[in-house]
Order: sequence, then C-alpha cells, then structure tokens
Amino acid sequence: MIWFTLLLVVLVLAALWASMTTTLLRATLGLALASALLSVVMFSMGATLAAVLELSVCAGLISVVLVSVASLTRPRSIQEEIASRRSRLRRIWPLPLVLIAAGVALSFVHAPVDIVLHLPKGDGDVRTLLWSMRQLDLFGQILILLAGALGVLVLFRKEAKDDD
Amino acid sequence: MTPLVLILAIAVPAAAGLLVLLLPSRRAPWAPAVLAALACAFELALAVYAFPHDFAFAWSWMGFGAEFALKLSRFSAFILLGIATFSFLVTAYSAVSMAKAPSSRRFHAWVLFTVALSAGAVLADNLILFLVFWEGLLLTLFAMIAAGKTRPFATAVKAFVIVGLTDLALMFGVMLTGHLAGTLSMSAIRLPLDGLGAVAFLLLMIGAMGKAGAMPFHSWIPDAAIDAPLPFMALLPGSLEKLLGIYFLARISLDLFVLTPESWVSPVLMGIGAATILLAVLMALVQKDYKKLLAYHAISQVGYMILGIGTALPVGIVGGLFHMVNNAIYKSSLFLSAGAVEKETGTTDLHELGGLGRSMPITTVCFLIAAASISGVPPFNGFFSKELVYDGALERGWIFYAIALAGSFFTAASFLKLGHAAFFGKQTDAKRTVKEAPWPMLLPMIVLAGLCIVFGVANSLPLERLIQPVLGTAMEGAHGGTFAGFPTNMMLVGLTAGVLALAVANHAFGVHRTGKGIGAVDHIHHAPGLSSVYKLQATGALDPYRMLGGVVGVASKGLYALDRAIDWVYSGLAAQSALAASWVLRKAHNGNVNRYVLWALAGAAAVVLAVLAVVGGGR
Amino acid sequence: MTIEMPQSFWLYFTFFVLLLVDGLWCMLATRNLVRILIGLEILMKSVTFFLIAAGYLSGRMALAQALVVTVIVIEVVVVVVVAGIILGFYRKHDSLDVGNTRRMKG
Amino acid sequence: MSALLLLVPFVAVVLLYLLPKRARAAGLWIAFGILALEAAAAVLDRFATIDVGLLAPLEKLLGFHLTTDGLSGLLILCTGLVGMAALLVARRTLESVNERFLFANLVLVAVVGINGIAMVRDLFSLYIFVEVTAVATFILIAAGRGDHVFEGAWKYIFLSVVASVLMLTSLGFFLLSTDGITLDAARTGLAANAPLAWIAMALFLCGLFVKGAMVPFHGWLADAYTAAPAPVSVFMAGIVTKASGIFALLRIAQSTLGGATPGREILLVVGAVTIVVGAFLALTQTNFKRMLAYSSISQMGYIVLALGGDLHLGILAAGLHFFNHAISKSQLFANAAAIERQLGTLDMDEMGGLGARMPVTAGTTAVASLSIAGLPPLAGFWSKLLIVLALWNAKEYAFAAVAILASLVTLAYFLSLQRKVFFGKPVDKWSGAREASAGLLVPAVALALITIALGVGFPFALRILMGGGA
Repeated sequence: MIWFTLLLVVLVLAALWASMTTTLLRATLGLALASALLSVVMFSMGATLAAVLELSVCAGLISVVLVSVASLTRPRSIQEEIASRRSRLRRIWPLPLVLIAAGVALSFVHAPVDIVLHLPKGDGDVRTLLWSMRQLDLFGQILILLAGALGVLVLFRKEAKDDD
Repeated sequence: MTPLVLILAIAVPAAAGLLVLLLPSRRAPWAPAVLAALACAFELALAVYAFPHDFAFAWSWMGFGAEFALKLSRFSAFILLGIATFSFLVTAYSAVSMAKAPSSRRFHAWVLFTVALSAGAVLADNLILFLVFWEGLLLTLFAMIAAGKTRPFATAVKAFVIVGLTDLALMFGVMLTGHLAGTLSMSAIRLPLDGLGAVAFLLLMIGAMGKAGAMPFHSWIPDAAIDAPLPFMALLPGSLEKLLGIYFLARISLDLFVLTPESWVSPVLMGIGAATILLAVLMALVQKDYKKLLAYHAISQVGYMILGIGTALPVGIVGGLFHMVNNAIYKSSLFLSAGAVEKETGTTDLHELGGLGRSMPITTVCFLIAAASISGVPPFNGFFSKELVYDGALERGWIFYAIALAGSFFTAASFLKLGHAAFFGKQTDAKRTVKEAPWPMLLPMIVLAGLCIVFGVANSLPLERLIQPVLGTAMEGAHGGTFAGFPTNMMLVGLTAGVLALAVANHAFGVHRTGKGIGAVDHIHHAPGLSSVYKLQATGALDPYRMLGGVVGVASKGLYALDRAIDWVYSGLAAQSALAASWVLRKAHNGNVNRYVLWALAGAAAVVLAVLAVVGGGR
Repeated sequence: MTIEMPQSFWLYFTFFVLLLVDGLWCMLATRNLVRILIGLEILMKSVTFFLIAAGYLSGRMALAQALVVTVIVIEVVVVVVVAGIILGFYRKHDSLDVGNTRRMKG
Repeated sequence: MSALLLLVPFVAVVLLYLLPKRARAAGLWIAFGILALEAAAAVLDRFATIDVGLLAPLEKLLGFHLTTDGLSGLLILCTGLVGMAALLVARRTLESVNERFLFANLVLVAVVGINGIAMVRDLFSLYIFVEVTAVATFILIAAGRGDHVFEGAWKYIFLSVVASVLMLTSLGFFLLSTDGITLDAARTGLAANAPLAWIAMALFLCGLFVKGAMVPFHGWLADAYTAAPAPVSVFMAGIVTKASGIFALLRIAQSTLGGATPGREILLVVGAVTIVVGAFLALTQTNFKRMLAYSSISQMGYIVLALGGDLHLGILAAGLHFFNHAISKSQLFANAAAIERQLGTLDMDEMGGLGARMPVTAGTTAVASLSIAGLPPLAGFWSKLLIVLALWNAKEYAFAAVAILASLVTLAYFLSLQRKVFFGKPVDKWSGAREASAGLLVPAVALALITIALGVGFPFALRILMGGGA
C-alpha cells in the first residue's frame, strides 16, 4: 500500500521534473524515467504485457525519437556547445537500448515480478483476449504503423530533399 | 387521366423551360420566344379544358403528412385560367420586345419555370408542397430580375431579401398551421381565428402580402420597374404575383380559417388594405417616370383587394376577387403600353414624351381604356369591382370607404397626368420619327383592353361564371344571390362620379394654372409634386389646388422618407448588426492554439457538469 | 516480493489528475515545440495509467491491457509524426518557437 | 463484404510499393478504381446483399466484429465519391508524380480508417479508426508545399490529442461503470442511469465534438482547411472531419444514446451554438477556403442538431444532410482548387466578375452553395426541411426556429461569396483568366449533377439512400 503510493508519487515527481528542467535532454531523461516507473506500476498491478511494451516502446523508442529531434534542431552556431551536447548525447544513447533489451528479456522471463492478486472477477489472459476477441484492434495497430511509416517517408524524406 | 391533366399543367411549362435552356442560342434566336408562347398556349388550352371539372389526386410522398397532393377546385381552376391567359399574352408580346435582348433565352426559360411553379402553387393541396412551389417562385423572381439590363443585381438581392423574409414568415405560418390542424392537407384544414390560430393566420397573411406586394413589403417593385425588363413587370408584379398572393390570401381567409367580421383580424386586413391604397397612390402621384408610376399603382391596387377580402362580407370578398382579375387585366395592359412606348421612343421619362397620340393611335386607345378602367370610370370593369369593394367597406366603417374613395381620386388624377403627358399635349421634336408598335406587341394590348370592356359591360359573365362559384356556400344571403349588373346603391355611384369629375376639374385647373395649354409637359413637371407648391406660393391666391398641392407635397415627402426607412431596415439594420457580430467572433480567434485548447476543455467541463446535474452527481 | 495493492478509486484518480495537469501545463506553458511534445507524452502517460487502474479496479485487467497495448502503438506513431512536423517548422523558420504556430488568425 | 472494405485498400497500399518506380503514375488510378468499387458496392448493397462465396471463411478467420447497415452504407458511398473527386483534383494540382503517389497511398489509408468507423460496434475500435484517419490526415496536410502547412497540421494534432485524452479517459470510466465497451454495453449502462457511465459518455461525446469541430471545440478546423493543399482540403472537408466526428456521433446517437435525456439536450445545444457561431464567422471572411471552412462548421452543426430531434426522423435527416453536405462542400473546395489554380490566389477581395471568365466553375459553385443554403429544388432544401420537421416533432420549436433563421445567414454569406467572386464588374487584373482545365471541372460538374438529381428526384432517392438507416 505505502510502497505503491510512494511509487506513484515518484512517478509524478519524475513527470514534473521532465516538464520543468532547463535542457531538453534532461526533460527527455525525466520522461524516460517516468515511463519506466509507469511500467513498474503496471507490473505490480499485473499488466505484464502492457508493462513490457511501455518500457520498451515508450521509455526506449520514444526517447530515441526525442533525442534525435533535439539533436537535429540544435542551432549550429556555437561550436563548443555542440561538442558538449554531443558528448552528453553519447552518454545518453546506451540508456534506451538497455531499456529495450531489458524489456524484451523480461517479457520472456516473467517470474520475479509475479504478483498474486485477488481480483473482483478475472476476465482471462490478455493474449487470448487480444488474439481471439479484439483482432480488429490488432488490424488497427498494423494500419496505424503503416500510416506512421508513410509519415516517416513523407516528413523525413522532405528534410533530405531540402537540405541539399 | 385525372392526375395527368394536373401533372401536365406543371410539367409542360417546366419541360419547355429546360428545352429553351438547351436550345442552341446563336442558331435560332427566335426559338425561345416561340417555344415559350407555344407552351403557354398549351397551358391555356389545358386550363380551359380543366375548368369545369373537379380533379384531385394524391401520391404518398416523403411521409410525415407531406404528400404530393394536387386539387383543382373552382377557385384554383379560375386562378389557373388567369395565370395561363396572362402568361400566354405576355410571352406573345415579349416574343418581339425581348427577341433582340441578349438575355432573351434565359428570360423565357425563367418565364416558363415561373408559370410551372405558379400552376403548382395554385394546384397544390398540401401545405408543404405549396411551400416548395412558393419558394421556387422566389428563385425565379431573383433570376428574372437579374436577367435585366442596367444594374439588376442589387435590385435582385433587395427583392430576394424582402420576399425571402415574408416567405420565412409563411414557413413559420405553415408549420404552426400544420401543428394546430394536425394535418397538412389544405382542403382538410378549417381553423377558428383565435389565439395561436390568429398568429398562424397573420404569418400566412404576411407571406401572401409579400407576394402580392402590399405595403410594407413593396419597396422592391419600383426599383425592379426601372431595372427589370418590362414583360417581366407585366407578368410578375403586374399580374401573376397579384393573382397568387390574393389567391392565397382568399384561400386562408375563406378555407383554411374562418374569417368573420367579428374577429379582430378583419379590421387589421382592412387597415393594411386602406393604408396600401392611399400611401402607394400618393407615391405614384408624384412620379415622373412612366414605369415607376405604374409600379406604384401596381402596389396601390392591391390595397383594394385586401380591403375587399378584409371586410369578410360576401360583397366585399367578391369585389376583391373581381378587382384582382380586373387589375391583372388593365395593369398588364398598361405595362405593355409602357413597353411599346419605350420600344418606340427609347425612353419612359415623362419629360421627354408627349403627343404620342398621333403617332401611336392604337397604343393610345388601349392606354385610354385601361386607364379609364383603373380609375374606375363606368362602364369599364374597374368601376364595377371598385363599387363592390366600396359597398363592403362602407358597411364596415365609413373611414375605410373614405380612404378608398380618396384613393380613386388620386388614381384618376395621376392617370390624367400620365395620359396628358405621354399621349397628348405638344409632340416633342426629338420624337417626330415615332411610329406605331408592331402587331405582336399590339395584339395583347388590344385583347386586354377588349377584356376591360367585356368584363365591364357584361360583368355578369366573370361574376357569375368565375367568382361567385368560388365562394360557393359562403354566398348564401347575398343580395339576391348575385352581384352582377349595375350597382344598386346609387349613393355610391353618385359619389364616385363626383370624385371623377373633381379629378378632371383639378387636372384642367392645373393645366390652366401652370402651363396655359402649351406646356402640358411643363404642367406635369410641376404638377402636385413638391416644386409646384413653392411656385404657386408666389401667386399667393388661396385656391383649393394650392392646398391640394401642399397636402400632397408634404404627404408624399413624408411617404418618401417612410419608403426609404422601410428600405433601410431591410438592407441596413440587419446587415450591420450581423457584420458586427461576425467581427467580434473573428477577433476572438487570435490564432493561438492554446486558447482553442482552453475553449475545448471549458466546453468539456461544461458538458460533464451539465450531465452530472441531470443524472444526479457524485458516484 | 508481494506488494499490497490499494483498492480505492480516488487514490488512482488523484494521481491520474496530477499527471494530466502536469502534462497540460507542460503543453500550454512552454514556448519550445519539443517541450510541448514532451508534455503530450506526459498526457498519454496519465491516460495509460488511468486505463490500467480502471481495468484493475473493475477486474478487467486483460481488456485494459489490450486497450493499453494499442494505445501505446498509436502513441508512438503520433509522436513520430509530431516530431517530423516539428522538424518541418525548424527547417522553415529555423527556430522551435511556438510563435510560428500562431500566424493564421480570424 | 464488410472485411473486404478494410482489407482491399490496405493490401493495395502495401502492393503499390511493390510497383517499379516508373509505374508509380498508375498509383493514382488504382486508388481511383478501388474507391469507385467501394462506392458501387455501397449502392448495390442497398438493393441486394453482396455475398462472395469464399468470403465467409475469410471473415471467420479474421473474426472482425463488423456490421453494415444503412448508415454505414451512406458513409461508404460518400467516401467513395469524395475520394474520387479528391484524386481527380490531386491529378491536376500536385506537381510531381511522387507527391501524387504518396497522396493516393495516404488517401487509401485514411479510407480504411473511415470504412472502419462506418462498420465498428465497439467504442475503442471506433477510437482506433478515428485515430488512424487523423494520423493519415496530419501527414497529408504536412506533406503540402504551402506556407502554413505545418501550422495547420500542428493545430489539428494539438486538438486531436485533447480529443484522444478525452476519449481514452471516457473509456476508463466505461470500464469502471459498464460491462464492456461495445455500443450496446454502453447503452445498457446508460439506461441504468449510472452517473459514471454518463460521465464517460459525456467525455466521449466531447472527444467527438473536437474531431467534428463543434463550437467551442472547433479551433483547429479553419486553419487546417485553409493550410491544407487543394486536394487534401477537398478530402478533409468532404469526408474526414465528418466521418471521424459527425458520423461517430450519428452512430452513437443511433445505437447508444437512443434519445436518452441528457444526451439529446447536449446535442441540441451544441448543434445550435455551432450553427449560429459558424455562420457568423463565415459571414465576413475574405479567403475563399476559409469562408467554406466556417460554413462547414455551421453545416455540421445542423447535422448534430438534427440528432437531438425526434429519434428516427432526426437520424434520417442527419444522414441526408450528411450526404448533401459531403457532396456539396467537397465540390465547393474543388471549385476553390480550380480558382486557385487559375488565379494563384484565394483572396476574394481581389476577385470579381469571374462569372464570365469561368462559367462552369461559377455555375457549379452557385448550385452547391444554393443547395447548402437550402433553396428548393436542390438537395439541401430537403435535408433542412427534414431537420426542421424532426425538431418540430420533438417539440423543440425554439431550435427549429434557430435552424430556419440561421439558413438566412447562410444565404447571406453565400450571396456575398457569389457577388465578390463571380458577379460584380470584372477586374481587368483577371482579363486573361481562363476556365480551368477539364480535369478540374469533371469532379465539380459530376458532384453538382448529383446535387441536382438528388434534389429533383428526392422522394425516390430517400428510400434508396437511407434503406435501413433509421
């Protein structure tokens, strides 16, 4: 009870830090931290699959996107600043990769965080539900990923075209 | 067979109109006019054939009580006949007058659509269906004015706004009536005139008057008279719109509602009628343009019909309807004569006209007959219908009668002035080469003038054949069942004759006073209008003519202001406030997306709170 | 290890609202487009948390998880698209200031 | 049949990328064909249930929970028609082959999303497909070349995020209060008058209000439409906003609210406010597309207002107005594309007297705008008449009055549009202007013909169009 509440408090604090810090990189870091904490919350509530996805995708992938955006949009004027930022970036890079690896690993081995809960009424396992009752959602996921791919194609290719 | 006739009456003109639009314009410039005339002739034949029958049929349509129901009653048969006749004459006429006009094709197409829609509106037996045709007429009106010559768009928009507003009232009225009666089938509705019923009646009445162009819904007609082609004036404001408007007014006060002399609606109607007569005729009196003068008379004559129907007495109603027919006849013949004059002399400005009597004798004769009958000179038709209206008005209150009588005095005066200026007096040099109008333009005029005489001398024909059947049961207890023949009330006849004599005297006096015979045009120029007042002041003598001049001058000045004021309300006030509202709203959208997000969140909060308030809050 | 879980709706709801407000504040108060994107992320976090909590409290964890999985996928795609658009702003105006998003008025 | 509507365009997008780069010009026409098939299927489905033999096992395999009825048929028909028009406009207004190719792809993705919206019976799946459509649209806007494309896309995304937050929160409340998140489960939950269920429904409605740009949730729409490139604005105004916002509201009003009391009043008030505010905002606009944008806000208000009326008649009227407005408004945006292409500007103050120079554009514009303003015998008149009747039957006289009076303002701004652009004295600046090329006129004329035909043959079209709709 107490521990869980504390967990939530820390989660909110991380989010606050992310929204308040000065540099974008710290903010990204705070966000990654927040979603990592959220995935812990999910684990402890028994939402294993969601937790794994949250950790790997949000804490990992989205941090990568944010960092790359932040690095792409730095003003190119002052050299030493670039150098310092570059160095900081180099120190940031491993984090998301580690998180993704950890997430994937955990998704196979879900022993350590196995929490027994007496739910009011269970409704079966998420995988069976996802695959046998909500196929439409899966189709939707594939579809929106396709849209995202097209988006990358359009928006980021445009950059290449304009740069040269 | 039965539905076929009714459908054809609507479908044939519409189809012809489409055909006209599809015709190759440059190949055969005369084709549209001919086609239009043929279609209208067919319509006329159809109306004549259908006249004695009683047709009715209904298709289940869009449901919700709105079914495609057509019904040919005595009344609608009679109006349909009128519509067919006038549209035929006007198309025959415009075949010549419009043939050269670049917009001839569009004009004829719209004429045909107008005929189709009018037939539909007259035959419709379902309020929604009626509304559809009625609104369609609004569109054709807009298009036909826009087809005119000089600066038609502004006028078209003005007419559109005014008629549109009245149609809006009509729409509300239809909904309210349907709500009260529980049915939309016109022949099934019969409501008492009390409470909401009276409101519904007034709303429908506004719609009818807007179409008929009674005050204060008139102010587009004079503008249209200048801008729009003359056949249009002869067709729509001249005859068709009067027929439709008065038809609907009579329908609602005879069928849909029970209009009794006791109900307070009847004085309202009579008041509007009287006001329209007097104000419009005073406006007409000071006009210096052939067409504008006629336009204001077109307004003023409506007053007699409304007054007649408003009396809620059989004699008045018959008079009103009879006057509707007569007015359509002589008013369109007058407009056509104006068209002939304009075609031959190239102007309708009374200053430049004069002495056309010698060069255009036939036109002059037709004009004289029509003018005499609009001024109520026996034995022309206008006289008889006016007498009937007077009879009813006097029975309801002398004031209405007095106003109506004054109206006919000014009518006579203004037509004396018009005739004197245009056809008699000295011929102005510039117009020496004027010749008579071509036959296709003369024939309709002659026919109409002939009708003026026929309906006057043999007035039992229209009265007993056409009009009295319309009222049917409502006619019991009338003076021996018929109103035909010479008026019985000799006192009224005497007064009318006196008024006409007075008008003539006044005219002669004016001529003598101002222009010593030579300058009839001058005299008209300074006639009862403003300028003459000051001119006569110098000569100082205290004569009735001068007083009249003063009165008329002041009155017409005030009326001009009133006219403009009404106009301003339509085109100014509403528009300005709307623009202000729009400006404020646009200022609020300052492009900052945060503000939009906050609006959305506030809206969401409001919705949730509202729901909680209803469902009972908390969890 | 086992943690005793609280069952009170209002506890979860409070934290959900805290995250929500934080995210909105972050989206509306800053002038930096990337920071706004981070605020957007925090918003999505709060909603995800609320969905899971709702599933937990109503004993429909599987359904809630199914929803959350899909939501996360959608979230990623949206973030990528927004990032692309932020880059577009940067290329066009050479700055990340939100002032560039307020040109169209009325 | 229903699964195909999702699979065929989806597979098409994937296959289009297997084409050799040279053959990419054909992509546009492939998309066109698919949309034509879709429209045809929607129409045929009104007469006979389409049943392909090997389809049944496929559906069983996929196990999508989809249902088609009159409403979905209506939306699918609109999607097909508007999509075809947008593709034709794109063919003449987008410069490079590559742009056209990407446009076709994204349109197909959005079409899958819209078809999903048309057929789902589950609130969360509805949210997914709304989101798919929105994402495809963001990209479409941002892919343009205009000055403001990013700003338009940004505002759209910003408010869409608010919308998703609202909808997902509402789904959380649904989880807590009702058993299941299908439309029917929500209906039973609402019938029990559980406050939580009602909060959930209110939040979901608000989310859809944002997507459908109801006032005061409308901030994004005008800028997004104005910024979007011509074919995209045709597609958005024609179908995207309507499908993801208004059609979802239609569906919920039909199968979840069912005229239950707090819901109806919300729809009525929001609809009325939207009608009035949108109309007045449109009144003084000087940019052609921006006036059209605010006009569509106002018109969508009519659709929502109708949902607050008498249930069956209201949904009938709403569906009909949905169709009319989808057709007419996308046609007007096609006209705007023609004008922009010929004149290079959309500022109406610079225009004037173009009626003589561009007769076809002028004529079609007149048809569409008069139809939207509700003049007989055009299609718009009928739907507005039905809306007023629906409100009248529900004894909502005040709202009926609002609906009628607002159509005066509609008439006013369309008249001023006609006057500024087509009537009036010709500006010699445009003495060289010529009518747009046939490629741009075809969609406008076709859509105008639909408007006229539907208006004239209304009573028969009604049956076909709304077959099992209400």
